[in-house]
Amino acid sequence: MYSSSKPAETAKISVRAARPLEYYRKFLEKDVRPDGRELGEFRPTILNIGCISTAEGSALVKLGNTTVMCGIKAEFATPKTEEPSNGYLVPNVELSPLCSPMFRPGPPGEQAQVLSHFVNEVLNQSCCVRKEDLCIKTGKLVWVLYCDILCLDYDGNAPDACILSLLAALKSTMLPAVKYNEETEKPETDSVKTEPLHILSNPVSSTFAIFDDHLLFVDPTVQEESLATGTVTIVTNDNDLCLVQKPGGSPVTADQMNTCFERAFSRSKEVLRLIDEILHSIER
Amino acid sequence: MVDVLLSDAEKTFIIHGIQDNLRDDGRGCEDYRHMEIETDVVSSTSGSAKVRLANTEILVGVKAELGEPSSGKPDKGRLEFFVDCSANATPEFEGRGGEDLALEISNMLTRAYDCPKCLDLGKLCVIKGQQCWVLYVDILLLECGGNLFDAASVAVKAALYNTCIPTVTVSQDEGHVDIELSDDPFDVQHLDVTSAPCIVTLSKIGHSHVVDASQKEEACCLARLMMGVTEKGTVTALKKEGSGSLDPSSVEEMMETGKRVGQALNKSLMEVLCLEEQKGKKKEKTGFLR
Amino acid sequence: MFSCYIVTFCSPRIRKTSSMAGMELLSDQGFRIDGRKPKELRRIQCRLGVFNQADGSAYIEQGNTKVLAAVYGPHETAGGRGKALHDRVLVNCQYSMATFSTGERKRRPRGDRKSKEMTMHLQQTFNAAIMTSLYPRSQIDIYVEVLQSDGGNYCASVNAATLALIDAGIPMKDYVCACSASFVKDCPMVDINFLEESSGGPELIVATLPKSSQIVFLEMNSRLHEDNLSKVLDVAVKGTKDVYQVLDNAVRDHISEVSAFHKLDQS
Amino acid sequence: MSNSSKRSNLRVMSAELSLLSRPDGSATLFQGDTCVMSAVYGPGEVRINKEQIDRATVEVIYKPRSGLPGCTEKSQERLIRNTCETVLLSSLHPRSSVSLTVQEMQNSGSLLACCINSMCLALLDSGMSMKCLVAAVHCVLDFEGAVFLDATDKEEKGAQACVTFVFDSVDKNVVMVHAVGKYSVEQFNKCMSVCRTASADIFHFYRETMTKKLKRS
Amino acid sequence: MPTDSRRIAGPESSTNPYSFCTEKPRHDLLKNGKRQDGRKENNLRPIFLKAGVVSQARGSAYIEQNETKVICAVYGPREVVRKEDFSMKGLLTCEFKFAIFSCRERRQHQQDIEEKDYSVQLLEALEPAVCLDKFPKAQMNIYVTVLQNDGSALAAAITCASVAMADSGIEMYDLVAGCAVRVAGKNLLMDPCNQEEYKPEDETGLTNSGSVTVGLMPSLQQVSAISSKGEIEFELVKQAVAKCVDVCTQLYPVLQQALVKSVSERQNEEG
Amino acid sequence: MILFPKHSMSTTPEGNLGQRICHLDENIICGQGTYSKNGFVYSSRAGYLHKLQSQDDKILFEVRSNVATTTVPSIDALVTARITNVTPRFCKCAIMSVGRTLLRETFRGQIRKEDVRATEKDKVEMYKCFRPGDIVVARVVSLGDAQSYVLSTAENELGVVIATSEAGSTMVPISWCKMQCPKSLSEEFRKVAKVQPLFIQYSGT
Repeated sequence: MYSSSKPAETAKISVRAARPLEYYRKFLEKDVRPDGRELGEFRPTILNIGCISTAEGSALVKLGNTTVMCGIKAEFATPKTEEPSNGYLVPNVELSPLCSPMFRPGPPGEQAQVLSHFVNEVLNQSCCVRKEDLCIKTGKLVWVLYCDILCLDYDGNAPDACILSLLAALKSTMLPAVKYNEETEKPETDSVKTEPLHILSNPVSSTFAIFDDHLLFVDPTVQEESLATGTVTIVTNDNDLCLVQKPGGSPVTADQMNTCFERAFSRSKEVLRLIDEILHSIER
Repeated sequence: MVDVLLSDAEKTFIIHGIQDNLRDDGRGCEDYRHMEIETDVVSSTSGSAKVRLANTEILVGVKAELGEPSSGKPDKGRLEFFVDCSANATPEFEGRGGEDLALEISNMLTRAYDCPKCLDLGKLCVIKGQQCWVLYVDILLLECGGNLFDAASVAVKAALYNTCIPTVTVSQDEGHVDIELSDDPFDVQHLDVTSAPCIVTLSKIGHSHVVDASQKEEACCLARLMMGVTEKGTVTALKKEGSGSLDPSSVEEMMETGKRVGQALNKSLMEVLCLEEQKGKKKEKTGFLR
Repeated sequence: MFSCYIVTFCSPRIRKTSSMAGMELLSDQGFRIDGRKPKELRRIQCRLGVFNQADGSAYIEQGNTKVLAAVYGPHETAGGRGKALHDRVLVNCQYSMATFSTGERKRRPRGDRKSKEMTMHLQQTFNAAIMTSLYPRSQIDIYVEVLQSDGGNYCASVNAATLALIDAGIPMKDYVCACSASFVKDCPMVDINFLEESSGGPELIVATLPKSSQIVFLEMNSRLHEDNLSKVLDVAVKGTKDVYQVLDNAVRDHISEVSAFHKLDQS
Repeated sequence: MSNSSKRSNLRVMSAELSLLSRPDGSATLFQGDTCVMSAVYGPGEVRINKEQIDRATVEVIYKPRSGLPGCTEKSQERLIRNTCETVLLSSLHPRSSVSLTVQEMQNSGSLLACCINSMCLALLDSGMSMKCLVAAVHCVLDFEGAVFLDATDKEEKGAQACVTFVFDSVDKNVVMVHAVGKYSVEQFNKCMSVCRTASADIFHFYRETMTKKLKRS
Repeated sequence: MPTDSRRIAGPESSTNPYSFCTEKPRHDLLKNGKRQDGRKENNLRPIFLKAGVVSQARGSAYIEQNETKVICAVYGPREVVRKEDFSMKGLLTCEFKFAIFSCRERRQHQQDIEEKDYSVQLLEALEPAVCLDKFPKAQMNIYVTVLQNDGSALAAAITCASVAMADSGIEMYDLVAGCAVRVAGKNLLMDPCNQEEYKPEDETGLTNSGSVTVGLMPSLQQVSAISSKGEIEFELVKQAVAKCVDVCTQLYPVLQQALVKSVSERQNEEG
Repeated sequence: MILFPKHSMSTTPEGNLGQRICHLDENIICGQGTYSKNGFVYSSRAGYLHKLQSQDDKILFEVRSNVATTTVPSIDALVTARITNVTPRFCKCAIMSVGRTLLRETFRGQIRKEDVRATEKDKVEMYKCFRPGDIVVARVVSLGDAQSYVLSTAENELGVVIATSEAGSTMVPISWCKMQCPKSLSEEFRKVAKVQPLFIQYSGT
């Protein structure tokens, strides 16, 4: 803090705001981040599954301050003629103006669109939900699962939070039992009985930020994202990789990529354990 | 809303006057301005009405079309309100400039008419769950001279009164359903609008409240209470509008006034409408040609 | 209005209605659908100064086509200095149709392609007629609202806007009068209505400055043989001159009325 | 898949520079049947709300062959833009804008790679200062784990994984990766090494194309 | 309807599975003086209210009334971008949204008419409570999202938004508490849940059927919002409003407590 | 289900929003965070009530909270801003903090040529006073127009506090109008504020 000649008046010059890059370098020299985390450390992850009862499946994820909620609504639709026994999975990410001053009201901006596409790719490529499982009557009636992911607090690393909330919500999804009446050609929904959705694999995302062209750290906050010279997102699918994305930015070596893979796989185990724990605690 | 600019002195003048039950155009606090109602003004509609309330001019056209009933009410017709603020009223409304105001008016009207007893929509059902009459009530705002909501609701009620819906006969053969409309201009059904609501807007100015505020008075008013009132005195919609707040006691007073004025308004409106209908085709059509 | 129409339901069984089928645009006796002679205009009724708040306003009925026009300005350009023109006034138009004005309900009063085109045409027409250089850096708004449409919307709009501009006291080179014409059975027809318009025949729309016989706007749709063009054009231009007579009378009546009022005021 | 379609090298590439007269640089690139046209404008004036005081603002517009751009195209656009930002020396042109339009002409596989390569050629054509060149190489993995370089659209459909790498011309490090599907780390690394080797061909192609252009003028 | 190219598109049309339920549950509003969830006519649901939940926002709050869950964030004061909105008084804007999965029926991405109507009502409920003259030339933006709607969403949103505004440190004349009541016959059901809320399509056959929502500034005893739906007898409207005013006054300590907590928490963080 | 965990109750601050503090009489002044209505003093903010004695023996009530107090630039307030654009007549800047409050979003401001320094106003050359990227401390002169606030650095203590040299390192002031780069030792012109960089603390560390 600095004070001028008149003691009553002060002007605060925050180096963090005025010179954020220098500020960060000072910390990273000592291999620690301003919020006290090590470079490979994720923020505390809090998971709440089944918090919205109007949705067929739902989950709330807090990754530090970043808060993301995923709600899954199931509806009936007629299948596409070219894939008569496939259901639909429609993921959308909403970065509403509520979650950060960066976002303005109106149609989704570039970041939201890119995120929606990312989630869509993960959902389709990982095959964690078989689209054939969503068929009620071939060629006539299938389920469409609208997976809407709503960001409530944006403090960086939305991809990881989105994928985690999506997986947790899918795992908690209970679809109402349906019978297809051949005579009336109309479905009959059971208002009480429900069936769980089969989840075949577990995609988990880990995002790394590259700082000053060489330093890699995991789970960036919003400020770290703005300072980073590049990011790498790795989505693991159990023991395989599902998606690796590095959208430009500082070049990385093959060795650095491999370090990221290792951390991503260990993160995947941590996250899956967490989901299992929470699901168990609900069942009990 | 369309604002007029007033100086503080002008505002004080109006506020003080209203305290003494004297308004700048000589009315008392519960008096409406001169209102002219004319029905059947646009021949391309099923029913229409034009209302001029001092400088406020509103034209309403009702078009009856066959459509599907809503899933929640399969055995009823539909009523759809659409408000268009014409740029003729003020350049501010050009393009999409009037949309906010238009939405506010149509929302208020939708809400006021959204109860089963206001209008018997069951009569508009043609085939349950499949075909019904949809009444598109299109409100065209042509000039703004204050108190748009009241004027719009009066015009809507008048236009609905004027609405003729052709008689339909449903015939069934070989699994096909034919709907035949009568082309006899006298073989029509009318709507019963006796219990349809009128909106009464009460503007709080100073410590008193007035009905039918002029534009100048609206500029002095921070909080308004809008009520949908039926002839019986029931309330079909209630809404506070404006950036000010109200005392619970004055809310009650305003509601009392609203009910009283609303009932009177409904009554005299029905009288006027009946009178006009009796004149029938004999009356000289004037429309905008004075 | 309630001429018999049938809605088929479930099965696409469309029964032709009786009233319009077989109707001829021009009967052998030389009468048109609405009973007019080929060179006869529809009845024009109009009034100036319908609104108090606008700087100028007018209402016109041409047969069953009814149009309201309002004029605001000249005033400061809206939307910042960027739009202002340094050497002349910006003529800003908006053409809008009431949702109930047409036979089938319109979903939107404006913003569709046709209204936008009409807006542009009006703008071009009045840019040519208003003495634009008198008010540099300002703006004049012309708003046209079609209340009921039965053909010749553009013509009625131009005529109404002319009256409104006169009511607003905006200097113009001349009245702008518009009229349409068609060509049926080797016979040019003036001031065509909606049925005649939608029959698929040629349609010629012209707006003129009647005193100097200058054409400020001309549009033609559909096919017309070159040899017949001048015939149809002549009829349409003649139509605009007739319209001018009606408008001029209305203006004179309005002015004498207003000035009588003023005299009353002064005495 | 028939053996004849198996490819361990890239499809034939051909490019035309400066086809368009309005932009400051443009390139049309064919990789097999895939064709992309890129145009660069700038450095030029920047919209005031996008102005950056220390460097040029890079804007990329990706135009699909038909229809409106959706989420997929936006995603594509961002990958191209970020790659472009990485290679451009944008701090040389503060408060200005560099705008790039990438038009998809035909997609017969390896579209993203073709987009980035054509973008790089367009930048070369415009004579803008760059840190390095970039080469994008696409490959697919089939279900037996074999790698197909520069896959066609048919091969992409039947693949286990689709991978696009972008390497820089200096250290041949990875500038951009987009890899989707189901694959192991080893497979990923194998793809990377195959693609890295193939990137040399692309850099060579750049050199040839530029030599041709400079000879002409 | 033009397709929204900025979102991942699903099938052209889809229908709610619960509209095909074989038997539709019917419930009586009141049975032996008790409501479906066991409450009495006058009882409210338990309220959980917490301020300061969104780290990126200037002020924020979250409210939970059993299954009704609303989150609100406030941003600003920020610059007014549009020249037409320039004024020496502060500008307040409000955007109300139902999350897509918040209701039994799937909601749309774009703001619909109901949400726009609620936005306006919320804005007019808060405007009288905020000292607008303290931030000339600037605007405050309020964003409200209903995460789950189990009735009385507008009332909860009013309460939540006023606490979020206070949490932002902007000066206010008073807080605003919201309360809703369902009128059915001669009964007044406070704080109705979704099944109890007035829906015009329900044929109840009652002469009085409707709902009233009131926003009140408790300390100043000023009504800042009032809205009703359905046809209600005049005397009952009066009663309903009076009752809402009463309940809002009772809610005041709950709002204050939430604020106190957030203030003292921040004190602890910094001190 | 509870989305956000509940916390235990803590002490009640005295001034809560909307709460009536006392009767208003001539000996009472409404300070920050309070307002008067209908003869009472009310609190307009959630925070801690402070009762202060003013110079003329009057009682001043203030409600203070640790949440930002001043959030918009007001006349006479000290602000820090980053220079974004320099022209011969004025420079544009983005206001980052007001008083001690850091803003989440910046406001636009401008320093006109005649407000750069107190003396020899007509000899000011803008390019020798500010460069884009500099951090300055300035005072708000007026709320300006819709575009920006008008700022002034016409005091010794006001002016550039942090600046980067062409070589890219943070410069050290060497006189009231010059700064020096520690790396390249080149000197650059600035309107330097009279404050040593030592006094600028790295807040947050």
